[in-house]
Amino acid sequence: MASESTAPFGRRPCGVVDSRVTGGYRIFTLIDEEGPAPVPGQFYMLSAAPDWAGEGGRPFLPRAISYARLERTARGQQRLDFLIDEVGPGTARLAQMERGDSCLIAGPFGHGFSLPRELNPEAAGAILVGGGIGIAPMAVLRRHLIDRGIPYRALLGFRDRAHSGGIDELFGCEETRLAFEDGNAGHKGYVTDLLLRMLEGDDPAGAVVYACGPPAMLEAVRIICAERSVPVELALESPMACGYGACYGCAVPKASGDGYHRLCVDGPVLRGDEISTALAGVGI
Amino acid sequence: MASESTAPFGRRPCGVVDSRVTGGYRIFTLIDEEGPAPVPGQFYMLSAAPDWAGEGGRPFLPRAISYARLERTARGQQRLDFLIDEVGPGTARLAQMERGDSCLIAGPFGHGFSLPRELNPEAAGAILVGGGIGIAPMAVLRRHLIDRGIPYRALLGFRDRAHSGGIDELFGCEETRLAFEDGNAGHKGYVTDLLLRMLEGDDPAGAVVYACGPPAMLEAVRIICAERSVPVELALESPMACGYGACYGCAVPKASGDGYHRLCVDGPVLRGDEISTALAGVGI
Amino acid sequence: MAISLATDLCGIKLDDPVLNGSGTFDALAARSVFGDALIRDFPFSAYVSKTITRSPRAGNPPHRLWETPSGMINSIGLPGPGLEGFLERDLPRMAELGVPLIVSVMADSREVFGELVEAVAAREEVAGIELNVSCPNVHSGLIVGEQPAETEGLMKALRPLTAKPLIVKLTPNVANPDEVARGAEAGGADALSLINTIKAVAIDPVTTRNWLGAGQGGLSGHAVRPIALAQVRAVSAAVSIPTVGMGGIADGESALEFILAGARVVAVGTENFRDPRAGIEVGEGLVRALERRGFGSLAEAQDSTLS
Amino acid sequence: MAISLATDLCGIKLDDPVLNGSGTFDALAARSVFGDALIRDFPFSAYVSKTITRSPRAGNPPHRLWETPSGMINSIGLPGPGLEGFLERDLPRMAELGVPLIVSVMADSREVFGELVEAVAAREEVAGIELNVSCPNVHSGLIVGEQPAETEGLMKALRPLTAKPLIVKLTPNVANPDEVARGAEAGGADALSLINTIKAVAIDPVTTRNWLGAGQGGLSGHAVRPIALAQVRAVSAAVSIPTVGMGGIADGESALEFILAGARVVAVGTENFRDPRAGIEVGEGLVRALERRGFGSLAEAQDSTLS
Ligand SMILES: Cc1cc2nc3c(=O)[nH]c(=O)nc-3n(C[C@H](O)[C@H](O)[C@H](O)COP(=O)(O)OP(=O)(O)OC[C@H]3O[C@@H](n4cnc5c(N)ncnc54)[C@H](O)[C@@H]3O)c2cc1C
Ligand SMILES: Cc1cc2nc3c(=O)[nH]c(=O)nc-3n(C[C@H](O)[C@H](O)[C@H](O)COP(=O)(O)OP(=O)(O)OC[C@H]3O[C@@H](n4cnc5c(N)ncnc54)[C@H](O)[C@@H]3O)c2cc1C
Ligand SMILES: Cc1cc2nc3c(=O)[nH]c(=O)nc-3n(C[C@H](O)[C@H](O)[C@H](O)COP(=O)(O)O)c2cc1C
Ligand SMILES: Cc1cc2nc3c(=O)[nH]c(=O)nc-3n(C[C@H](O)[C@H](O)[C@H](O)COP(=O)(O)O)c2cc1C
Ligand code: FES
Ligand code: FES
Repeated sequence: MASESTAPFGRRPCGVVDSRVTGGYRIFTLIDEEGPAPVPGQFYMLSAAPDWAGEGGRPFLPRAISYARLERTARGQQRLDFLIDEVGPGTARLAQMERGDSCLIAGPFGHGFSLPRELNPEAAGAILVGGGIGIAPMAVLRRHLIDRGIPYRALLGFRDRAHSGGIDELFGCEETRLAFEDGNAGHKGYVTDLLLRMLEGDDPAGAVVYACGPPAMLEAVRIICAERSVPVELALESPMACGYGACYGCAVPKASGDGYHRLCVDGPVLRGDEISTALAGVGI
Repeated sequence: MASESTAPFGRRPCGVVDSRVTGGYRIFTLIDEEGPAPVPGQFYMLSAAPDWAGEGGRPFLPRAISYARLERTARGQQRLDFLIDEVGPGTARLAQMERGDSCLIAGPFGHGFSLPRELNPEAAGAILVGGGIGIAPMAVLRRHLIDRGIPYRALLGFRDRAHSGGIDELFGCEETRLAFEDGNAGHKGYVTDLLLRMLEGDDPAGAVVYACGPPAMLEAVRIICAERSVPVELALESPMACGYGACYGCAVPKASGDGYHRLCVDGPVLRGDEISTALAGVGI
Repeated sequence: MAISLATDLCGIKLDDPVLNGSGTFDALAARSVFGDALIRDFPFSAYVSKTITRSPRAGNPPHRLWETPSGMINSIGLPGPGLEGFLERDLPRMAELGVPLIVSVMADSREVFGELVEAVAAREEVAGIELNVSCPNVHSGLIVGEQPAETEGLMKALRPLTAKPLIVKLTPNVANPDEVARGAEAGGADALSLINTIKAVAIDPVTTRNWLGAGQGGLSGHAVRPIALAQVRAVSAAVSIPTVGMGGIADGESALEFILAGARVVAVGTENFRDPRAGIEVGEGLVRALERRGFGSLAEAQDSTLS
Repeated sequence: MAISLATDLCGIKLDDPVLNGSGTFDALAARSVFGDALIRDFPFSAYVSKTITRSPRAGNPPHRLWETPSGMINSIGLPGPGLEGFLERDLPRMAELGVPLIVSVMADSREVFGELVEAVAAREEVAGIELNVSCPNVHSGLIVGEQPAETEGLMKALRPLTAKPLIVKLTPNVANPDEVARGAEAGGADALSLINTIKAVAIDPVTTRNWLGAGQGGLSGHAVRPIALAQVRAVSAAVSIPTVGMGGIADGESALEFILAGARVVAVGTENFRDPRAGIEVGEGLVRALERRGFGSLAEAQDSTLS
């Protein structure tokens, strides 16, 4: 897959040209004049400017956010879309940004997804599994596959309407199946039900899975694929202070059991067989 | 003079109904539905809401601000004007507030000015000396005197145009003389030059002086009046954390030399002969 | 039905676990500023006085305050009327607050500490006494609260003087507050309160000299909360007497953090400056926080141990 | 003509007084992320490695990070390749950074500390060695950096092993950092750096358990600046060797505060996470701050004493 180019050294102000609600989420758009083109799975460290701060002294550190769409303006500038779920002071502050505001960004950072054939020479196509806000990287990967004429099927899962969004904007209806835990639309239940059904259906030998979403979903996907020895790449999350390998804070346990990946530089995309769990630090 | 009533317990949100630039300063207007009428010289503790915070973790504490004008709306609500000089993160954040925003206020706090006769039975009228942002309490006192038919003369001093404002809005031209250190308008020099000339002019026996402004100006006024045993009341400033006597942070040395006034509750208006200096903590 | 916050601190019955930090709320000044509304709606379940000394003190020269990132430095210097003035003028008016009174005292020798404790404990208005040990002992020259042995010795000397609860206010400026805590417990302390402010300085950006008149002060507010939480956890685990947790508490969530870290009750300090009703907000927020986190009662949170 | 920032630290020539805090900037990772732009524009006048141990370490289990009011807690646990891997793989690539290298080392005994110092000092790529003494000594069980005597003893043991500058990194978790500083100086330290992070804990709001995998961590960032400033002032006044000041430095103004407090040079830590070019911003801001405050040279500020 398109290899990552190095990120500009430092952070740079980008103009906010749009910000709108989509379902329970928010999408905002930045114009990145300097940055190189990111590849699917990469992320940026964002902080609204001025005053990346709030009541109670947070946010303080920049926030890691995947890009959800890349387009070029008439003048050849990069338009980057970001999909935001307001879960705390950082995402809330980013969601407050309006057209005309400025956002400091560093990146693109991290390693992106491999192509299906790179993971499985037999690969007929790709199965994309997105949960909640995790649909953002899947949307980018989907475009990438379409551009290359690689067949895909997308399975998107959400808790409920309030925790969903960007579906129509980021995904076409064709080849996309939905699961809502509250039965709001599509299958009533987990997106992993759809994945299981699909893997039962086709010949797993030709399957390749890509997933991004909440830890519990990623862990289920990891195990489902491991049991069927289906190659899978997971776009993981972890608290991050820097995003460029400086703080060693983003530890994810290696499969081997000895030591940890530094998610921001070794990931955020890792193969299922590279990690021992997708639940590191969750509820321990 | 009208005696202070007790302040509502706690802080209350007030709507910002106006904010505009005046010279180098800014005036914003709040509607205070609950608060009692303040008396000249009193102040409020203000914090913009939400997010009384900024890059670098400040502002954190509320800021003490004198009211610059009190009016009643048609519906009988109190309209409070505040005059702001942006000297740091707190005043900058307050100056950012726009119509429709909310500002948390506590107060009115502190003791206000006495009437001329209360300070000097012989008093013919009052001389008001305002410097910079210190013209705010003088503007309120001026209205108060006019309402009571007490003659006054106002002397206002500013460093330069950038550090001046509210003159036309808060003072009529009649009975008002200006001094600009840079000669921008009126007398070229210090406002205390005007005060000296005036005291030389009249019979000091009938004089009463009220002053608010930067420490150096207040100290000069204090000494000028002391030398001529002219009664003077000074509206002083000091860093304040609480404004209601809780922190003991607003110490101003007593004339007696033993101990300190708690400016927020013993002041902010104090007689010249109650303090040993108006320069406490300045440049030591 | 909302969770009840009723609890107690070494025998002192409390309507809720929210006290004030000594020196951060002058209830007498507040009453003259806010009137009887303060009494009707008193923000704390017990009132802790600012630290009293034997002789009157003027306090430190200005400046006494400096704002810092998410916090503040104070260098007040314990201004006060001295023991006599306090007992004559202040204490009777504090009794009108309608909540148990805890009087904070400080001295530079065991003898004077003893005088203060006896005189204060003798007054029936007083429910408990807090000992501010963040001060040097004139004889040893050591800061009492920095030395486990000094602290134990002081408590051994004071314990016999009263049956009323003695609460030792610990200083955070030590490597191991739990050792000092053990000393206090061994000496007979009934409870411990922490943290006091953390040594800090401020530089005047204009004069490039010390901003604070006394040259040094103490840091408090949101900024110190994670440090306070660590010390409360270490101390609470080290002793069997109850602890009063404080340091940057701003709302119900942060109050609950201190209780989970081992504090039996909490105290609100700097937040009172930002909001005179902070104590009330913290109490109401604590009920919501307990419910949100699935606690059936305050005791459940008080008894839970952090793992 | 702009003020020159050229200075030196115990013999190490520096283009400016801005270093990085150990463990807060992985220059090798940064180079692969940012490419050669990092070398062209390297943000620090000398590069301090993260702390190296004799054997490889995996570091602490997640979570390792927690954001706090104007700061953060980290609980990284010194992951690293161990001495051999560092000398073979990392050090040669660090030499390509084009600035003097200071290698930080830690061990749990004087013997192993000695091994590390000798092996590291033997490499000509290395300009100086920083000793991270915030760790227990297996024999005494004491945290070396909390004990003046332990620190002096360690330095006496290490001093003969090399002529290269030895910098002792002090822990802030003590009552009197100046006493430990005197111990380090008496033992032969060439310089002192401070502060390290301050003990702190974080509680998972959802599970109400410890958030950090290791159960405890260290606070850093803007929030600790006033505490760091106080310790830098106390330590700098107590010793005659130079100090490296750090703790929440975010810009030229805060860097100048540390220099006025007595630091000869400063280090940027947490701010690197917020801005990869923070070191450059601090250096440029320091020139403006010196001019604004009327200093004719950096030396003038370095020599000024705070009053
Ligand atoms: C590679 C990557 C890509 C990502 N992409 C996206 C994206 O596209 N869109 C998106 O919305 N999010 C994305 N995230 C997640 C987002 O970066 C985090 O959720 C971030 O922490 C949100 O910050 P916050 O302040 O809004 O919420 P936080 O307050 O950080 O809360 C988020 C979670 O962090 C924990 N938490 C709570 N308090 C604290 C605290 N004080 N310090 C640290 N952690 C705390 C809790 O578990 C909470 O649920 C991504 C993360 C990574 C690593
Ligand atoms: C009774 C009273 C009435 C007042 N009325 C008005 C008014 O009507 N209009 C108005 O504009 N102002 C008024 N002030 C002054 C205003 O409250 C202060 O200037 C306030 O500190 C401004 O906050 P800031 O954050 O904008 O500036 P700050 O950052 O607080 O700077 C203001 C001054 O405080 C000092 N300072 C700098 N940094 C810090 C720090 N970190 N912590 C503490 N002090 C610092 C410096 O000397 C600086 O010049 C009044 C003050 C008092 C006591
Ligand atoms: C202005 C001020 C004055 C204080 N005075 C005292 C005091 O007299 N006695 C005392 O034991 N602690 C005193 N303290 C410490 C507080 O009681 C409390 O321990 C500390 O501020 C931490 O809590 P906080 O972060 O909530 O303020 C004072 C704190 C402040 C900010
Ligand atoms: C993520 C992180 C890792 C750190 N690792 C080390 C380390 O390996 N060795 C060390 O001596 N200090 C280490 N420190 C402490 C810093 O070097 C510095 O002393 C401290 O963070 C205070 O500076 P700051 O507030 O600018 O970050 C670390 C700090 C952080 C935040
Ligand atoms: S986020 Fe800092 S090393 Fe990965
Ligand atoms: S400002 Fe707190 S006592 Fe005056």
